[in-house]
Amino acid sequence: MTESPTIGAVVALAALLIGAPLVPGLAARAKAIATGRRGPPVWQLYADLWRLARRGIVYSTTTTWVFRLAPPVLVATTIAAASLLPLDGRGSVLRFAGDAVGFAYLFALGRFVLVLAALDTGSSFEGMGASRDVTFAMLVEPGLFVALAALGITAHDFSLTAMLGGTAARPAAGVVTPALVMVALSLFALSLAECARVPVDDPTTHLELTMVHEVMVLDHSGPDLAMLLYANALKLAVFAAIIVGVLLPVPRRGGVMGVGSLLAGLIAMGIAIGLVESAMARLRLPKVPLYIAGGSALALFGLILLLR
Amino acid sequence: MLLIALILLPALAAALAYAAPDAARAAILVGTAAVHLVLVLMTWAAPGQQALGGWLADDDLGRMILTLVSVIFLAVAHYAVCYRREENPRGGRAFASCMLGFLAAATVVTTSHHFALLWIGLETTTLAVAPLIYHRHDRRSLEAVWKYLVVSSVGIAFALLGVFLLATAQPSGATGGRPLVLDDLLAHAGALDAVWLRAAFVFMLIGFGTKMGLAPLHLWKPDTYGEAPSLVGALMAGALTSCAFLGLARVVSICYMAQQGAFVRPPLIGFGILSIAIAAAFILGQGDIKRLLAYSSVEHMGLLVLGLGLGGVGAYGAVLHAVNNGLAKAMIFLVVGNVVLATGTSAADEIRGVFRRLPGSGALLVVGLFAVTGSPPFGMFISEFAIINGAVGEHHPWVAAIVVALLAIIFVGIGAMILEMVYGERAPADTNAGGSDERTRLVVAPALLAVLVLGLGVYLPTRLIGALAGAAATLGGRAP
Amino acid sequence: MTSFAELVLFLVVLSDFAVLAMSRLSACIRAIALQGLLLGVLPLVVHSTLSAHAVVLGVGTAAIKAVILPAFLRWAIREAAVRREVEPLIGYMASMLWGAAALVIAFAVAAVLPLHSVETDLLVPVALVTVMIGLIVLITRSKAITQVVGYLMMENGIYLFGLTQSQRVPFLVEIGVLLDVFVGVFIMGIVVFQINREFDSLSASRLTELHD
Amino acid sequence: MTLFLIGLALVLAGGVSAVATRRGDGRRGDVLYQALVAGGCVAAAVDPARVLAGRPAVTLAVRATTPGGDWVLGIDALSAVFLVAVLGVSALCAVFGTHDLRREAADHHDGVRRPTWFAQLSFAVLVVAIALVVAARSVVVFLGAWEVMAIGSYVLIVTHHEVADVRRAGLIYLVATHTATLALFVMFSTWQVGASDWTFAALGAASPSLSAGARLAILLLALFAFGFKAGLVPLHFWLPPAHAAAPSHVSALMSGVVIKTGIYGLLRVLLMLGGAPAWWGWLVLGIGATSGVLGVLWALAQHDTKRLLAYHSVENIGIILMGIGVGVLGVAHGAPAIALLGFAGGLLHTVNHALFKSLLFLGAGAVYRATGTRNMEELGGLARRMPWTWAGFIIGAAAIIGVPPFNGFVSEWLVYQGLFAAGQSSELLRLALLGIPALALIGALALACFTKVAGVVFLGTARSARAAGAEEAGRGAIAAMLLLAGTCVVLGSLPPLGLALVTGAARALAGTSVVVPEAVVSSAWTISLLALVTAGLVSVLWAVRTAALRRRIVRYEPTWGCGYDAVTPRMQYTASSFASSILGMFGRLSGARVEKTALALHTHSVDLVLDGVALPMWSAMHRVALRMRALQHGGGRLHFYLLSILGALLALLAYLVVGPRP
Repeated sequence: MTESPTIGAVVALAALLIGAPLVPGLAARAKAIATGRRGPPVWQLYADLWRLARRGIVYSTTTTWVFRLAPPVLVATTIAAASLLPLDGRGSVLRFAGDAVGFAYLFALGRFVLVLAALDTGSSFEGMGASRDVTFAMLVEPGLFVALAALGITAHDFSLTAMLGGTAARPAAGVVTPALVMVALSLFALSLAECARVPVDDPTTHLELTMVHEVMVLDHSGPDLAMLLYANALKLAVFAAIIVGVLLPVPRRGGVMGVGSLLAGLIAMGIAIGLVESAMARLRLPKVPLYIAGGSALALFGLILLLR
Repeated sequence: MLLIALILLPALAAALAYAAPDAARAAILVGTAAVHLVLVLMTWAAPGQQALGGWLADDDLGRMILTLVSVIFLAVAHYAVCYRREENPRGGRAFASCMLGFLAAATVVTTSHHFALLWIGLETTTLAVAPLIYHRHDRRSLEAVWKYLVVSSVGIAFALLGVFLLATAQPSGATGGRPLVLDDLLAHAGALDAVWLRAAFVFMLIGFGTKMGLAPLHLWKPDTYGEAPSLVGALMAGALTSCAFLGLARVVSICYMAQQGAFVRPPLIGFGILSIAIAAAFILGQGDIKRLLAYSSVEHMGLLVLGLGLGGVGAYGAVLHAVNNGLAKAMIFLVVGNVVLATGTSAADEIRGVFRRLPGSGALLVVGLFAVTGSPPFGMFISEFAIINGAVGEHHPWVAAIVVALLAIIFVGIGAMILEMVYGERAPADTNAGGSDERTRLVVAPALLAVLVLGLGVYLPTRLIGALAGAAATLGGRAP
Repeated sequence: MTSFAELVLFLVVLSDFAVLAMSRLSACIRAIALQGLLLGVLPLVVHSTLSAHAVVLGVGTAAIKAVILPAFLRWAIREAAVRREVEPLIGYMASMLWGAAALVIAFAVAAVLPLHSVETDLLVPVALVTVMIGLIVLITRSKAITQVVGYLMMENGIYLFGLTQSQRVPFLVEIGVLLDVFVGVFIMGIVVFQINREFDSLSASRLTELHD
Repeated sequence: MTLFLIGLALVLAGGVSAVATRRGDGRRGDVLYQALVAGGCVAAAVDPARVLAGRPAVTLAVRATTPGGDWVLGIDALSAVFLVAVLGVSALCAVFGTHDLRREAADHHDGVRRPTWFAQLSFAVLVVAIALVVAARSVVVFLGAWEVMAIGSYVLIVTHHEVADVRRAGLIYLVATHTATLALFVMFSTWQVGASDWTFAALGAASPSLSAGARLAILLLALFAFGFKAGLVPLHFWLPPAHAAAPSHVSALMSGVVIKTGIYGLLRVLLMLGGAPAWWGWLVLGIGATSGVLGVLWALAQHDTKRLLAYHSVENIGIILMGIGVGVLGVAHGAPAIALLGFAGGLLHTVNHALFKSLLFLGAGAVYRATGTRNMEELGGLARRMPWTWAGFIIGAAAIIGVPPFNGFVSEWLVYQGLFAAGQSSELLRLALLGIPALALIGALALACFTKVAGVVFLGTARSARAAGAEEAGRGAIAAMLLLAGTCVVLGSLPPLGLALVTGAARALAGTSVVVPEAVVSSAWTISLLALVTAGLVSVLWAVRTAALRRRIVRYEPTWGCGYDAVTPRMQYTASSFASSILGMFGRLSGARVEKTALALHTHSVDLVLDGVALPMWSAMHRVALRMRALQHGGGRLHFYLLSILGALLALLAYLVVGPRP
């Protein structure tokens, strides 16, 4: 059977789960400072989650069990995806050959249930959000797989632990080649699209017609909404962990230094997102496919560099 | 002795039927047919008989075609008896005697090993069938008969010329053996004068080709089959064309024995492909069901001649195809006869919902479609597969490709018409709504033929396989 | 001996072209009767020895082809009240051209087919010409009766071929007579079914109702 | 082998019993029919199961009376995989079919009293024919069963033959299969030239001595004929109309099993030929990717549930072909490990697709039976009224997308691994890596398509009175659907079971020297662990959620319409609006045609190959034939007939003079 996950891996996973809400908080804070405002406290999202968790719920009369099941499934799949990553740099909680495919398709399961929940309400706004989310997902998936394939080629193994873990058989241990930088950049761009951050979708907007992800969760309230917000934050943290795994020059041997580098990664991701949000406004809807295609092209270019 | 009985029985019955009162005529017809079939099966029991000093003989190919003719004749006779009860006949007297005359003539053709005798038999079949075509005594059938007679007489004349040329090709005296007798011709094939033999083949190909309805000599066929009553169409498409094919096969076997294969193969293959191509062109968008079957008959004559020309497994396929084609054509003509009798028209777009109205005939029509187009469970599949096998085996892959493409087009043409007729609601035009006005008696004959066609796809009696291999050997082929 | 045979054969070819050129129906029938007579004479001439069989053959042929069939034709014309002139489809000049072409083809083919058993080498080409011109008459004439004449000429051509083998194959030529049965049937058909009046004119071209 | 034949005999007996009991009231006859057919299928499945469990292959030779050697039947690893799928799906479709026909006969809302015995008899014949095709080991039996399968399917497709479209779809189907059969004629002929007789063993023995040209011809003809049957692009045009026209249990059988005989044919030819050249592998991989992407794209453009599912069959056939392509490339480049992954992925996806596609078709059939329409724009809100059908459909949808806890994921995971392993090798094979983004795109588009179907048909509010009045399907129908759904979940959560199912056949194809690498087997167990973990997390979170809500007030209000409260069902996102953003990106390639008028907007889908190529080509052939006929026939004049004889005579005389003189 599979070898038992190391303690370090479990601790790292716990750290990720706890630290995840920091990332949106940091992003909001960084954006505020960059635009000369004080901005909300970094731990704002924790407060929101705690408030929502103690609220009642309003269910639409047209919804069925799918609507109620969506939030738990979304959070569960994101956690399961996180469990596949070598968070502390040495080993992951769960590992199997080709688990990059599992990672991507777990996100697909989450998206599938979320979109169905949106359509379940029968409202035209949620339908619009669902349609847009599915369209952008269709563009992100190929790009994501190209990036994972590129990482796989460097690590000669299609499992995430080999790709991102310290033991990655990089040309010179830890040396970051230009191809890997390009892959990291494309992963960052795709994660912004995947987690509905600024260039693709603006989490703070109130105009439903412009929303993508936010309008899908319009009808959720109380603990359900809390779970959805937490899942989104967790997805951001997962992508941050991946980018850390790709970019960190020094080979990580797990232990305190591993978890430390993970938390540093989360902070860096939050700040980076904040800076991007302050620098760019949300793209017009027809422009978004070009943006995502650009991100995928970066990954493809990296892959070709590696294949040569 | 058996062979002479086979010929005299129908001839005498024909005379008797002409004289006999109306009621007895039906009994004579079916009775003679049955007895004839029994006699033919007896020849299977004791093969290789001779009569009239070798002029009448029994060989594999001849016996198979004779059995085919006898079976078809019995089915058509039974069908004719029931059919005439439905439609009030005028001048039935000539009908029965002509049919029996046809049977006698066809027996002569299949059993004779003397070319002149074979020619006489073929001419008699033409004359015997003419009154049958003119059965409806109206203007259109007169035109059909006139065209049929003129074209056939020209064909028969050329066939006779071919016989004369064959006689010239045969050296006289000991080296040549008895003049114009098939066995001697085959035995002394080496001694034949090659040039005259080739000329004889040319004229006989034209003569027998016209009788078979090979393109471009086929133009009389759609008019004749279109106008003749369906059961006469069945008789002609099933039996008459097979007899003409037998004549051609005899000449081709002599040519192969005389090593004239290089001269003989190209025209046979050329005529074969041309026939299938022209049939395909005329089946597309055809309006009349009987004319469609005529073109289907042209297509299958093309396949027969193609198989003959290819040699190898193709020859084996051609012989088996002659048997399958005869049965399948007879069956589908009789079924179309039912449909035309019930709906009163043979224009395809006025016939709808046959399944609803004539369930038995509808089912048989669909079976006929798949049988005639050579779909696997039916006998035609094995013979067509053997012919294509022969084409590829004898290094003609392009011939196989062209033939398969044309067969696909033909399948679409026939399928579109028949399936459109069979399915769907009743056409509003036909008056007698209500239950199916199927006459079960009329379905018996085609159903038996259908069982035979399906049977040949699944089970070939060992004697028949032996006869097929023997016939293929004479035609320069081999069993797969 | 052979020169006389060649003379007769020449006359036969002449009669072929006569039928092509004639515009009046009765003239055509006279020409075909002449041809029949010529054919009757030929068996006596073509083979060196004069056998009883050849005599019977000659007399029989002459009787049928020169006397009986032409009479039958004339009776049919009276019976079916046929108008007298021949209506060719492609004009007399064109028919003659076709005839000439047939002559050339016949001699080309005959060159390939050497015949040893009979002295004169003219017999095969003449037979071929007669057959082809008969077919041409059958094709280009629109009147049913003229088509029968054309068919008779084809028969004569085949009969000529038969002569070459008459010694060796006993009753070969006699089979040729069976072709006349067709002729009889045609004539009876014309008279009984009034092919003329049925299609309100004798020309067979009216039979165009059956086509796709 | 005898048990297999007894089983088939039982199935046939079921068909005959349906005919025998057609007079009485349906109940007794139906029970007997279902028992015999289902029992027959189970009995017949015992032999294949034994072969899968490792027993050696069995064959049975019958002394044939038709030319071309014995009739041979056999079950080896490859046949066993297909037989298990065929017989399983057939049994369940028979059960569903009986209930569906019974309900149709009961309310026969289309006003035509149709005897059910004919459909049941031809269904039984069809099942036996499919089983014989997969078990045939000689050409005559194979082609015979192949055409009986084609005719059986045709007869079932045109059950509702009073509708003109159904007849047209039937004819297109029949033409497609018959052309495939004729192509098989030529293929087997070229193959049989060197062989002693027409049995597969003889063909296999003759294949090494085949000339290069013959081998090329066989490979191309096999790809054309079996591709036509499997429905790969561009030979797929017959599939959507046929599956939409057929009764639902028949289209479930056809989509799940009958098109798989095409895949089986390809693999059998590969096995007998002993491998194919690399270019053929690239061709299959390329066609697979194109079929996958275009199939799912065209599915998005459909409004008819069954046409949508039919196009999805084209997509899944594409995925299977990608697996087979990787397998062939692996063998050609001498890398059996890669070949094993590719073939295992392709075979497992064939079995998985047979399961979830028939489940989805039965679901669509139940919806059609309940509402009387297949047009998605008129449905909606059925989840509430048909909970069991909805449960089956949602599991089928999740499985076809390939998300983890279901069987679709396992086979796509194997194909991904095959593609990646190919990508790692040094030579040209690395280009196979580009298959990964293609497969990802297919997966994402499938997600979009099935969220559309599930959302528009089952969720939201009913868009028409018919949808509002729908009742749940019958007990038997639900049982069949849930059994299929259960198998999908079991195969999904226990991947080693699926892997074991196809290893025998995959090793036969990839070269028996190679064995399934230990890493892959242990990974299969880890995937089931992952499924367990995910399920555990969901239940934990569900418990947390219900605990949090225990003391809270839960209110039920109409959906929030951003302040606008007169929301009508028409305002919901419809099928065309949901897919319009994706289809817009692909432009005309998507086959969606939009007609805008001042008052209304109408979208309809066009099949690029059928309406673009096949039908115009056919009518062009018609015109050419008509023109040639008028020119050639001379209007029925006798003179022309005789002139043609003279022409033929002159041609032959010329040939006599100048022709060869042997």
